Amino acid sequence: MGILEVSNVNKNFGGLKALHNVNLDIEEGTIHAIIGPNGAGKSTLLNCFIGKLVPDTGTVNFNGQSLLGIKPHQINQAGVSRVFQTPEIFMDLTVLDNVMISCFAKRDGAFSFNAWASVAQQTDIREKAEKMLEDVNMADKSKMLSGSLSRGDKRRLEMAMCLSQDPKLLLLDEPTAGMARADTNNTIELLADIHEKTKITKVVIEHDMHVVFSLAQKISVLAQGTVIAEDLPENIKGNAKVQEAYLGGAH
Amino acid sequence: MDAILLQILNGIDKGSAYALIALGLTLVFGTLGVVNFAHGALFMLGAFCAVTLQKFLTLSKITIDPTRLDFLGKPAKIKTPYVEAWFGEAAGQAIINWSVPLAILFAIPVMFLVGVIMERGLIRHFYKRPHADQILVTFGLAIVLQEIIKAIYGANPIQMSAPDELQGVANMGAALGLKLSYPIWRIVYFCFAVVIIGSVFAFLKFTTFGMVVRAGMADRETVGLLGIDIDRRFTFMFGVAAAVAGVAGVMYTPINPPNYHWGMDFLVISFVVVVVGGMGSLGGAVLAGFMLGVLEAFASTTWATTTIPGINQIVIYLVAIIILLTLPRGLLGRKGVMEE
Amino acid sequence: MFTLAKNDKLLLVIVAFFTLLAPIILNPFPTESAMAQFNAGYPDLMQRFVIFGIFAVGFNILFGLTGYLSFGHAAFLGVGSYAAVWMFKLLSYNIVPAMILSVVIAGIFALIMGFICLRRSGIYFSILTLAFAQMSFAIAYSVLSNPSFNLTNGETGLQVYNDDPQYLKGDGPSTTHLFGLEMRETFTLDIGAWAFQFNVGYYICAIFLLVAFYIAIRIFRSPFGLMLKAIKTNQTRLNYTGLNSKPYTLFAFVISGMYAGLAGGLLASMDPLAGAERMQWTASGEVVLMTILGGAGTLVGPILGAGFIKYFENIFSKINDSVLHSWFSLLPDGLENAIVWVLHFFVGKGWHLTLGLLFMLVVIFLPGGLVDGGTRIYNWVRKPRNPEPAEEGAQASTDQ
Amino acid sequence: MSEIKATRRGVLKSGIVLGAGVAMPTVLTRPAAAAYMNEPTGSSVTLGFNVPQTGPYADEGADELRAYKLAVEHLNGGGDGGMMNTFSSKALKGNGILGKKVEYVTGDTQTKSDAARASAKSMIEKDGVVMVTGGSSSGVAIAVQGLCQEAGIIFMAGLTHSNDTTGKDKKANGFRHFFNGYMSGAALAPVLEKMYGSDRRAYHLTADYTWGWTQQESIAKATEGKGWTTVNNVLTPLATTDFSSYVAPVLNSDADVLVLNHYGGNMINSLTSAVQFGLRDKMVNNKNFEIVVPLYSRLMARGAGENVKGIFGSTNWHWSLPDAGSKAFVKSFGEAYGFPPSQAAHTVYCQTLLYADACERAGTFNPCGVAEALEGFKFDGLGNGETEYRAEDHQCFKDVLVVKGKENPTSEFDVLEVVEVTPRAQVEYAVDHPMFAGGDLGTCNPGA
Repeated sequence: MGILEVSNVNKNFGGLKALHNVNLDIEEGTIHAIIGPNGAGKSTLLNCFIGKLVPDTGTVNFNGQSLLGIKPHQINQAGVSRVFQTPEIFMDLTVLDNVMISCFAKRDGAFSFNAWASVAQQTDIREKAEKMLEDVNMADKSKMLSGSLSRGDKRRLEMAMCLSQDPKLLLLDEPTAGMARADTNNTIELLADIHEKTKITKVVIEHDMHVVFSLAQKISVLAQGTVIAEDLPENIKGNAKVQEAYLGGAH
Repeated sequence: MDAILLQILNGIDKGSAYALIALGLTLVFGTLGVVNFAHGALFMLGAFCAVTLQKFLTLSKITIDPTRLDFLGKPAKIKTPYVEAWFGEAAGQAIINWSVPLAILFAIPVMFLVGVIMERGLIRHFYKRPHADQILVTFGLAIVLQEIIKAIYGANPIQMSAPDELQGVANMGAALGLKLSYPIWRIVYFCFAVVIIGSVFAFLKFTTFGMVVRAGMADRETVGLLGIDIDRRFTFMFGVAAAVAGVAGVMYTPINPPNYHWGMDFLVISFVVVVVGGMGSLGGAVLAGFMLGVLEAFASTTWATTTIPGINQIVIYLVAIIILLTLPRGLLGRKGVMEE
Repeated sequence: MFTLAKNDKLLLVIVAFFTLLAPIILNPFPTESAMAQFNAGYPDLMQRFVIFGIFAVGFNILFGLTGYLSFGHAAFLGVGSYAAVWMFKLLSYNIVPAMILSVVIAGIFALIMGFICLRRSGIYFSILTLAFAQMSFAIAYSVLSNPSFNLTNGETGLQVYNDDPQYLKGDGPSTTHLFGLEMRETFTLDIGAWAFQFNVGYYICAIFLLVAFYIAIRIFRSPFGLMLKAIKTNQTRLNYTGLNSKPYTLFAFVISGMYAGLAGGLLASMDPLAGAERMQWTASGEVVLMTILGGAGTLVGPILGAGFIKYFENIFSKINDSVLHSWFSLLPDGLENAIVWVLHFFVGKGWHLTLGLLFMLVVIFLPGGLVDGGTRIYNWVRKPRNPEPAEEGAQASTDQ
Repeated sequence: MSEIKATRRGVLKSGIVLGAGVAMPTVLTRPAAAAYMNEPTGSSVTLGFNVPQTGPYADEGADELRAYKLAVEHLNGGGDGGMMNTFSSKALKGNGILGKKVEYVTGDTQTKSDAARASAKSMIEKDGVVMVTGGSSSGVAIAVQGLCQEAGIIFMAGLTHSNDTTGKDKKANGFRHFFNGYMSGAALAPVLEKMYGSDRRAYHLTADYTWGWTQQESIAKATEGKGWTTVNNVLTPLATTDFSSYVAPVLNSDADVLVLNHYGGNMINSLTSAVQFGLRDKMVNNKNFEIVVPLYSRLMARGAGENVKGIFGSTNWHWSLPDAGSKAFVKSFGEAYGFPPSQAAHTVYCQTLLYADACERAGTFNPCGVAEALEGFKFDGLGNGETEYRAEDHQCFKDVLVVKGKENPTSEFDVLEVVEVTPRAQVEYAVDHPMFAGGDLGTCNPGA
C-alpha cells in the first residue's frame, strides 16, 4: 500500500482524452518522478491530486483519504504540500514571515482567530522558522523582502515553507523550470540533501532528464494521457516505448 | 397589454443608455484592463459638449432697445445670435434648432481627444498598478471633471431641446390597433444606440485593426511579440470608448436636462451593468444594459411597488447581487478576466 | 499590560500626545487674528477628526491588510448611528448602551454583508459592496421611513423627540451624557489672545480612538494580522499552505464593520441625529480617500487622512470670496481681483476640486500616501548622499 | 462632576485654579458668566449663513448668499437700504444691530443633514455666531433647527417647504418665513377648481421622502375638498433621473391631471418626461390633460425651459410683484448683481431683517428675548403684504402666490406670471391641524 494511490483515473476535455486509465502507486519515503513529453497530461494529473480538477472516473487516495474535490487548504492540512512551477511566495513579506506563516498553519490549523497575541512573541514558531531557514542556508536573508530574492532563493524559500510543515507528501511541479544550470544543480543538491534528512515522500513532475535521473528512485512515464512505463530509473533509460514516446513526440 | 408594451419600450430606451455607457466601459476593461471610474464623467462631458455648442451657437450680439424695458425699468438689452446675423434668420434658427444632433459632430473629435489625452497622460501609467489604484485615480479624476463643469455651468440642470421636427409623440400602435404612443426622440435615441453598438461590433469584427485589438484583448503579450504596436491601438480604443460615451451623453440631453452630477449618477449603474454582463464581454454589457433597463421599468409599475414596497429603488442592485453570486462571471463573461 | 514592541509603544504615545493636546495644537492662531480662520481646535471638528479616524483605522484593517476594497463601509457607520439614536429614544441619553448596541448591530450587519460579498474577490467584491451600499441607502432613505413603519425618519434624519419613551431617563440630563457627564460640556481656557476649548465629548472620542488604535496595533502585529497581509500578497500560496482565507477575510470585514459602527455610534453620541446620507456610496468613497491619502496599510496613515479631509471639508469650504479679498487687500486692485478670481475656484465652494486634484496627485506620485511622503522626506533629510538602499525600503514597508 | 459647575461653553471659574496651578500669570478668564450663548462682547456681532454651496441646490444657495450679503450691507447702513425703507417696523437704524456692526461667516451644507450640522456647529463653536440661517431643503433645515435649539441660538429657516419644519419638528428657537405644503394646497386648490373644474381625476407622482409625502398629502386633501378624485399616488425614488417608467402608466390611466410633487432636479426631469410623452396635448374624459407643479422655483422653472409654459404652481414670492417692498428689493438686488432675485433670496433677506429688527425691539441678542419679540409679531412692507409670525408654531402667515409658467416670456428671468394672490385667511390653519400635529415647540433655550 503506497501513500498516494491513483487508480483508473480518466479525464476528458470535450472530445480530448487528457488522462486515460491512469494508475499510480507512490511508495512512502521515495522520490517518485512523473515524466513525459509536452501535452502528455502531467499537469492535468497534478491538478487532480490537489483538488483543482475532478476526474471523470477513478479515485485519488492519500493515506486512505480521498483527495477529490476538496479545497487546497484541506489537502495541505491532510499533509500534502506543493511547490509550484514559478515560486509562489508572499512577495511583500519578509523571508522569515513567509516561513512563520507556514509554521502557524501547521500549529493552529486552517483558521485561528489569534488577533491578540504578538507575532514577535511566538518564540516557538520563530525558532522553528529560523531553524528551517538555517537548514536551507537562508538564515542571513531572513529580514529581506522575499520579493527581492533571486529566483533560486525564491524556490529555496518555497521549499523551506513546505518543509517547515513536516508534510507527508511533497508535490514538486517542475522545480527547476527556467533555472540556470548552476541553480538547477543547487536545487538538486538541496532536494537530495533534504531527502537524506527527512525521507519525506516526493512526487516530482519534470521533463529535465538531468534532474529526474539525479533524484528519482522510481519513474512513471506519461504519454498521451496513459502511463506507458513505471520502473526504476536505470530500467527506464533503456525502455523502448519511452524512447519512442520522446523521440517520436515533440523532440 | 398596452401598459406592458409601454414599459418594455421604456425599459429598452433606458437600457440603450445603460448599454451605450457600459459598452465603452467594457471596451476599456477588455482592451486595457483598466477599471475606469471616470467613465461616467465622460458621458457627462459629452452632454456638456452639446451644451457648449448650444451656448456657442446662441452667442449673441447685444443691442439696446429703448422702447422696451428690463426688470429694473431700464432700456432692455436685446440679444440676437450671431449665427442668425451671419447666415440669415431662417438658416440661423435652423442651426440652433438642430444643435443637439449637430453636437455629435462636435463631440466625437472632442471626446476622442479627451480620451486619448486621458490615456496618454494618466491611465497609461496605471496599467501595471493594482486595480484599487486605478479605481482611485480615476475616481479622483471624475471629481475634478465634474467640479470643473460645475464651476463653468453651475449646479442646476440645463434645458436642451430636440429639433422641433423630432419632438412630440409618434403613434406607433395604430397599425396594430393598440393605443401606443411614444416620444419620437426616445425612438431616435434607441435607433441611434443600435447604430453605435452595431458599428462598434462591426469595427471590431471586420476590420484588421479590430481583429488585432481583439487578439490583444485575449493575449496582449503575444500580439506585442508579433511586432504590432498594440499600445497605439489601445490608445485609439480608449478614444473610441470616450467618444461612444460622449455621443451617448449628447443624444441623452433632450431626454434629461444635463447637470454636472451625471457622471456620478450613471457611474454606479454602469459598473453594475458591466459586471452583470460579464467583465470584458461586449455582448454581455449590451445584453445586461437592456435587461436591467427593462427590469427597472417593470419594477417601477404600481403593481410591483405595491407588491414589494421600495422594489423600484433596489431592484437593479438586488439582481446584480443575485447574478454575481450564481453566475460568477456574469451573463457572458470570459474566464480569467479581472480575476485576481 | 501594553505588550507592544518599542516602536509601536512610541507610536501609541505619539498619537496619544497629539490627540490629548489637540485642543491646543490645533489652535495655533490667536482668536482675533486673521489667521484664526485656520484654527481647527473647536469641539465639533476635533470630534470629527477622531471619529473618522476610528472609521478609517477600521477600514484599513480590511483594505490595508487584505487588499479587499469595499465601497460599502458607510452602511455600517449609518447602521451604528441609527442603533445609537434608537437607544437614546428608547432608554436614555446615556451613551453606554448606545455604543454597545451600535457596535453589535454593525457587526451583525457586516457579518451578513461580508458573508455574501466575500464569495467574490477583486473588482467583483468592490461592485458587490457598492450595490449593497446603494441598496442600504435607498432602504434607509425612503423604504424604512414610511409613516406606517418609520425606522429611520428618512431625509430629516432620526432624532430624539420630547415625547419619546426614554424609559430609563428619569431625571437624567436631556442631552447625551456618560453617567451624568454631558458630552457638550466645554471648558474654555483663555491664555492671552488664545482661547482653548476642552470638550468632554472630544475626550470621550479621543479615548475611544486610543483604544481603537491600540487594538489595531495588536491586530497588525498578531498572527491573524500576518495572515491578512498574506491574503493581500498571495492567496494561492496561502491556500496551499493550509490556511482557509475565507474566515480570515470575513473576520477582518466584521472587525472593520464594528469599527465603523463604533464611529457611527460616537457620531450619534456627539450629536444625536442620524441621517441617511451617511450611508451613500460617496460616503464610503470618502473613507477610501482618507485611508489612501494617509497611507493604506500603515497604522497612523488613516488617522492622518481622516484629519486632512475633514480639515478641508470644514476649514477650506469656509474661505469665501470676501475672506480672500481681505487677505489680498494690500495688493493693487487689478492684481487682487485676479488672484482672488483664480483662488476662488479652489477654496470655498470649490473645495471639492482641490480635494480631487490633491487625491489624484497622491495616488499618482505617493502610492503610500502621506506616511510614504513623510518617510521619503525623512530618509532624504537623514541620508541625502545615500539614496534609499534596498534594505531600507524593505524595512520601512514591513515595519509600518 | 457637579462640583465643577461649568457652563456649557462658558467660563472656567475653576480654570483659574487650574491656570494658577500651572503657574501661568497671563491666564485670563472671560468676563462674568455670559447670560446666553455666544453673547457678543466686542463692537460687532456675527451671523452664520449656512447654505448649500455644493450639491444639487448649489444655485439656490448661491442666490441666498447674495441676498444675505445685501442684507448685511443694508443693516450696516450701506447701499440703498432695500426693504429696510419699506419695512413697517422702524427699529432698524442702519447702524448694525444694537449698535454692533454686523459680520458674517458662511458655510456649506452640501444639502446633507450631517454636513449642514457640522457646518452650523463650527459656526457656533468656532465663530461664535448668535444666529444661524439658511438651508435649501427641509431635511437640512429641520436638522439644523434641532441643533440650534440644543445649542441655544436662534435659527431663521431659509427655503424649507415641508409641513414638518413648523409641524412635528417645530422648535422654540426656530422660525420660518417661507410657506409650506399645506399652504400650497390651500392656495392652489381654488384656482385649479376655477381653471379645470371640480370633476377632475388626479394622478400624483411624489418624491419618496418626507417633504414629498407632506406636500402630496396636503395637495390631495385640498383638491379632494374641491371635488377632485385622487386616482393614484406613485412614489418615485429620489435618485431617479429618467421618469419615463413612472410617466408612461399615466397615459393608460383615466386620470386627467398629473400632479408632480417634485423639487429641484427631480421636478425638471419628471416634467420633461411628462411633456415628452405628450401628456399636455392629450384629451382625457373630453378634457384637456393638465399638469400641476405645486412648488415652483424660478431657478428651476428656467431649467425646465419651454416645458413650464401654462403650468400652475405656487410660490412664496416673485420679483414681478408690484408692491413697494418687492420693488425696493428687486432694485437693490438687481443693481448689485444684474438679475432679479429668486424667492429663496427674498425669504432669507426677510429673515435676516426680521431677526435684526427683533433684536432691536427686544434690546438684546438673547434668544429668549428675540423669540419673544418675534412671536406674534405683525409686520408689512417685506413683499408679502401683511404678515404675522404665529407665536404657537413660529410659522409666518401671509398671502401665497399662485403662479403659472409664462406663455410669452420677455426675458430669461420672466418665466412665471402671478395668477392670483391668495389671501392669508384662506391658507391659515389651526395649530393642532392633523398634518402638523405631534410636535412640541418646547421652551426657548438661551444656551447658558
